[in-house]
Amino acid sequence: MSTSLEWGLLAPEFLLAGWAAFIILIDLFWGGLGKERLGWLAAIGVVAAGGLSLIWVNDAKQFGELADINDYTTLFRVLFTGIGATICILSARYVRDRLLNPGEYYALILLAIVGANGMAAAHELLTAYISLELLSFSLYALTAYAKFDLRSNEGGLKYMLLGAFSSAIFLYGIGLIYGTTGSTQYAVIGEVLSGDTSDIEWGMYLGLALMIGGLGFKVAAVPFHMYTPDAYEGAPIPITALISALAKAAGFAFFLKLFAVAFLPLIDDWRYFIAGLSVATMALGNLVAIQQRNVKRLLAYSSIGQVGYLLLGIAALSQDAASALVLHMIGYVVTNLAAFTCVILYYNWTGKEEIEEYKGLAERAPYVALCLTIALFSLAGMPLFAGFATKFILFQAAADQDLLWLAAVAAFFSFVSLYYYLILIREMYLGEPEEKTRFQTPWLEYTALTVLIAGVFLIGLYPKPVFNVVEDATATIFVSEELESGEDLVGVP
Amino acid sequence: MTYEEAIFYVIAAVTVAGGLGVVIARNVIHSALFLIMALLGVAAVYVLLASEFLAIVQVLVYGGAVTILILFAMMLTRVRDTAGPMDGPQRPIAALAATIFLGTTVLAVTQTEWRGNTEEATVISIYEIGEVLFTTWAMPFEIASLVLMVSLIGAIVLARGEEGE
Amino acid sequence: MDQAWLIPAIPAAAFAILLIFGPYLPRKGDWLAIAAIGASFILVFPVLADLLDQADGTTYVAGEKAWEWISFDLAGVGEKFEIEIGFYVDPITIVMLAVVTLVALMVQVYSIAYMKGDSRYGWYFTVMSLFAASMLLLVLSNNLLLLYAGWEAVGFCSFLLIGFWWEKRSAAEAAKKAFITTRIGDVGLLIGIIMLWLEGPNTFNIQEIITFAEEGGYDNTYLTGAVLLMFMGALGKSGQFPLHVWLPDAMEGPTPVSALIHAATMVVAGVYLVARMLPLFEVADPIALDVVLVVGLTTVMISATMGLAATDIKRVIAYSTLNSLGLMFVALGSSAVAAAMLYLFVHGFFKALLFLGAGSVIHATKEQDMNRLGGLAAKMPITAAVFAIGTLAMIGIIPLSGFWAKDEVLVFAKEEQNIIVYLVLLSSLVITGLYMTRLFVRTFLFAPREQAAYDHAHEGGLLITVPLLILGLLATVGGFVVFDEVGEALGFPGGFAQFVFLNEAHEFEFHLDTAITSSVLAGGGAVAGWILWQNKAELAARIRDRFAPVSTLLSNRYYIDEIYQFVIDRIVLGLGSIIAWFDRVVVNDGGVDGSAKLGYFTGFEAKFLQTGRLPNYALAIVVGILVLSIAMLVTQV
Amino acid sequence: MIPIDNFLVLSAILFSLGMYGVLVRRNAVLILMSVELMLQAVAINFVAFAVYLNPETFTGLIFGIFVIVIAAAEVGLALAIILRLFRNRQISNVDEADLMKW
Repeated sequence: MSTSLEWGLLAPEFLLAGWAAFIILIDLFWGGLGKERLGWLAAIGVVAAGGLSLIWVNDAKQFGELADINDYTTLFRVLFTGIGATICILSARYVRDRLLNPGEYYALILLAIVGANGMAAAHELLTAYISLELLSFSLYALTAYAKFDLRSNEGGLKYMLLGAFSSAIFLYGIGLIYGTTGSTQYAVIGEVLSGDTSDIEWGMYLGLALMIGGLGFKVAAVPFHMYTPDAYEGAPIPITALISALAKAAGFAFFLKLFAVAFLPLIDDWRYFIAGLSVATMALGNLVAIQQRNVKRLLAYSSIGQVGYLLLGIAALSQDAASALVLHMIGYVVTNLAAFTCVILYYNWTGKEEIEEYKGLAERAPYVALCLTIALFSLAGMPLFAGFATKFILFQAAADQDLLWLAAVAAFFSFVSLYYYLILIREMYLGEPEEKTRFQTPWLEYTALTVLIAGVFLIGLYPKPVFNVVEDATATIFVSEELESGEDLVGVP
Repeated sequence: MTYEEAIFYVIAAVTVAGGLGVVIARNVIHSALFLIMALLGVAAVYVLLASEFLAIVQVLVYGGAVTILILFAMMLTRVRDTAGPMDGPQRPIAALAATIFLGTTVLAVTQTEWRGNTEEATVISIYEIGEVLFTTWAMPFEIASLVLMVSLIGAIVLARGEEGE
Repeated sequence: MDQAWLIPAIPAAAFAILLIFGPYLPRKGDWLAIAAIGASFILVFPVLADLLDQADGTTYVAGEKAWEWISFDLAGVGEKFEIEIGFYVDPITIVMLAVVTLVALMVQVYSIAYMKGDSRYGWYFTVMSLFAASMLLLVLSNNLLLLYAGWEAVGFCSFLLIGFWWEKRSAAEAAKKAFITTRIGDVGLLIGIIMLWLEGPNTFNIQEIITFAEEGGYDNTYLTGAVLLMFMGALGKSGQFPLHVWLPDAMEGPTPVSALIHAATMVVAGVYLVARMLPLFEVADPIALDVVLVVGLTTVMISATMGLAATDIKRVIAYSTLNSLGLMFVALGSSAVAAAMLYLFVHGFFKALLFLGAGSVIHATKEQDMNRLGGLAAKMPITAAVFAIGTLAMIGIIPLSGFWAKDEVLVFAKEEQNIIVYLVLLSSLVITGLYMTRLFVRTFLFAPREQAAYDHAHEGGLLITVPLLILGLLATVGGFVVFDEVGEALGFPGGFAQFVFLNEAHEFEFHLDTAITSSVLAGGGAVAGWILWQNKAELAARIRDRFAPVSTLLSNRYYIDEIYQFVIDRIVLGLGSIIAWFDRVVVNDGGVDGSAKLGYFTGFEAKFLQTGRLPNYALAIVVGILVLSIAMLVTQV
Repeated sequence: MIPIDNFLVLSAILFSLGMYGVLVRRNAVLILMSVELMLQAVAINFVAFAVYLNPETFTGLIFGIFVIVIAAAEVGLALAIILRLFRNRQISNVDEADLMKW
């Protein structure tokens, strides 16, 4: 039992946590630094943590019996730190103009990344759960962070109480799975479940259903999504971007690893339920989005729609589908961050976030309008952009697993999604602006935006290098399964 | 029925009564007191489960700190002055849903043939708990400390009064 | 042939430069766009020469070159998943390349004068370059995915160009309509492509898929489904019934755009796709080709009749485009690739000519309603002359190019299909004669109906007349390639038919009886048109009043747009709002509060009060959990 | 001596009561208390599994401790948010907090 632990493996997390404390102290004792530079300072720490995690590229280590440090973890560490750094940079002006307590704000973002890293690294339910709560708690606090904004209070309240409620359900599910399989280690659960389970099937299936529900809440699958639009609308916009990128990506990193290692033997039992959730999520997200009038709510529903596509990858779980899912997630994260960057820029300029208030953006800030258009087309899955390439690979992986009907439904809804994105694009290009003056150019944000848009095109036009990285990463979760259970589970029908 | 079972049923009855009180009491302060009752009942259940350590934690953390916090919050938000009924309009559906959930869960846990000794609780010494908590489970332990920190930061930032408020 | 990739690459590079540096270039960079398309046009010749050089007697060897683009292992399948960037050149490609580059060059030169002074002059040439690059990519692609990418990109350019004057509400709406209508077809195309890939030889390469299908690799019903889905894409892009509604509205774009995109090139992409994939249609159940035929015939008839009622000159030409496209699909439905490609070839010239001629009129008079024009021949003799050539070619009068091409289609229809198809086609000839003559007569002859427009009229400059004259020449002589001698003289061993037919020996046939029948009917239509609409068109007015319901039906375009609008309003948006309503009312309120407070739902305000509430959200979660758990326990235990 | 099923059924009852409370209560603090009840039920489950079925590794017991820790942290943060809402709007009933809907 008493294993000596290699704490060095968690260096990026320690760096992030330490940097969080450092930021709070700097804010406390060096007021002259300025709120804006604090954000850039936080971003530096996040980037450093991301760089540090590159030490373990192509490595496969374990931290005790709790976490893996392998390519999968490294990929997600880099992704999460990338998201975090972008959000810190985008927050700088927003926080300066509109929020109090900047030090704590950035500290919470940094701690949220620690939680997300833990979720991707863990191969054991307790660690994963605590990390999940660390991420969620940070997001609850951040959602309510605009203390004097009534919508922020309300969004935070709904998010927090429903999050706690769904956590309880999730924990009950974990309890049942632990009781039936005797372990919280993914690999051991997988091993037990691949044997004879007829005596424990009642508890096992109930536990599985409750866990799907709890995870469904974290990634905002219908019908567990109800908090999403309100939390998105209420939160400060950079935090909305953080929820939509980090919470979803971390949720899926956890979801994917758990289901690929622990629950793969039962795939035939849960596949159609996940597929059902996927259809409901795509349908509701995309159709209700048509009715929205607020950009944040529009993006909330559109992200619900995207969750539907990602769930499709879980329903078709195999190594290809896992790679396709992770690739689509990376594409989605990059695209979504690009879209949010534009929304944040516009909000910083004008304080407006209704769709009709975007009229004439193309005249006042053509570059932002162009980038937002590209991002929205990518979300709708138009060729040339990331959304098409990744969706294509994802649908193909689903079709490969005899889920052609599901891929067809997904293709249909991605067509529907074009409709509401066009509404926003039409406002930007066809609307008459109230004033004609150009906005001033914030260079740092424009640089970040350009990098993100370049990423959209890179993934859209030449996804091969990214795909290779993703494939190496997902191979680790499937290979470890193979070694430990001693049987070939890859390509289970 | 052995005397142990008898004790269990008494404790269970107290716990369930407390829980029921929390969700149906018409006075919020009563609800809070019922919560304390339920929490102490759960502490007693831990004793029956041969986990005295948890029972102590339960009484200290919950029976003490958490309930006091909740009572404070009730005072500050003047819950007793709130007009209107305590329960929302979806009571019938909520009752139905909770009953269905209860039925499903009870059916599932009784139908499952649990693997292992289902008759006797094993005593686990506090030394062992302490040891694994800081060795095997060190990572969740560290992360849990961060969770507490987040909660602390969040609570301070949000609850603190600002100038001009 | 290895330089073929340069043909789309040059306009693409021009597009990139124009997009970034366009505003800083002298003359907004129009010269760059034109030079790029000119270079592409010139490059077609070495490619053609290579193809001819490699010909073995009269058998052509298609050239192919590809680079690996995406490649990864599929662990589940144990195969390699590869997507290539590859180019494929065969005679069909060459025909398309020639039409696209030549017409694009003419149109862009013409545009310098036509678009002069427009506030978005530079943007126009930028998008035109992108369009040229995408269209050429579509044509040259050796695999379905790349083809699909080009396919979507041309649709996107079409969207941008139809909505070029986006300040005009009708233009913005037309752009949206075109985009969405064609996207409906595109979804089918994409699903069709995926289906072909899924059961196919693990490649998107068109030739390999065709070989695989010919060896019986696909299940017959499955293949039929796949090709019909692909045909949906062609249907949308080529504006065939029932997805034709966007094309007449697309005339909101600048006229040179209509000439290039909505007459000569993009809209024939559907024809090209079917021609390219025809072997699959032939392997599949015969019903696939029948569908192509029936769709083509339907389009021919409805577009011809709608053309009779339209008064906007561009719309009339748009209907004639639909008419011609339908004719090409009839040819394809009879497996007559050569006839279809020939028609496509000459159609590109005379239809671009008609549009540019119309553009010349619009440019000069600022008027495009034929009821306000007339008598322009006196003031614009060159335009009138070339327009007459275009009109006669469209009607199919010997010896203009349209005659030869249409005749081929007729011969095939007569030989391969039953008599009804033939008769329908013949009757469409009469109607074509009628409405094309009406267009010409009402625009150019007799007394002007609106003096202001007439006074304003003048012949455009050289930039306008020279492209018109070149196209007029091509529209006159283009049809002569049907004669093997002409083909051989131009350097195609065995003639043009041999060339297009690739390795299947076939010749263009000339049946005297068909030719005479069609000439008589088309000429009769034209003469009847002349009689009906001459002078003040009293005769036509009388007939119109006599058959008022028919005329109303036609001028309302068979109410198809209205039906679609109804369907969209009621079904698509309705479905969206039903689900939104379900989310709000049933999940949030109805299921929740319904039993307790039914009375609350009477008012709109009540609905407002009862949403956004946390307990209802929690109930949704609980219901989800319950359904999930119970369903899982019931089905699995 | 006491079969494990007794504890599991007790836990299920507490959990369902908590769920009922979340669904019906209007006051945010009371909803929070109901969630606490659910977490108690979860902890009983974990501890029962640990000491009956799996005393060698007793992961469940550790899990139970962490559940209590998380629950305490949750109360702290949630009460702060509730307090903030009350100070800004003088409401503590969740169904009155419906600025955002549709």
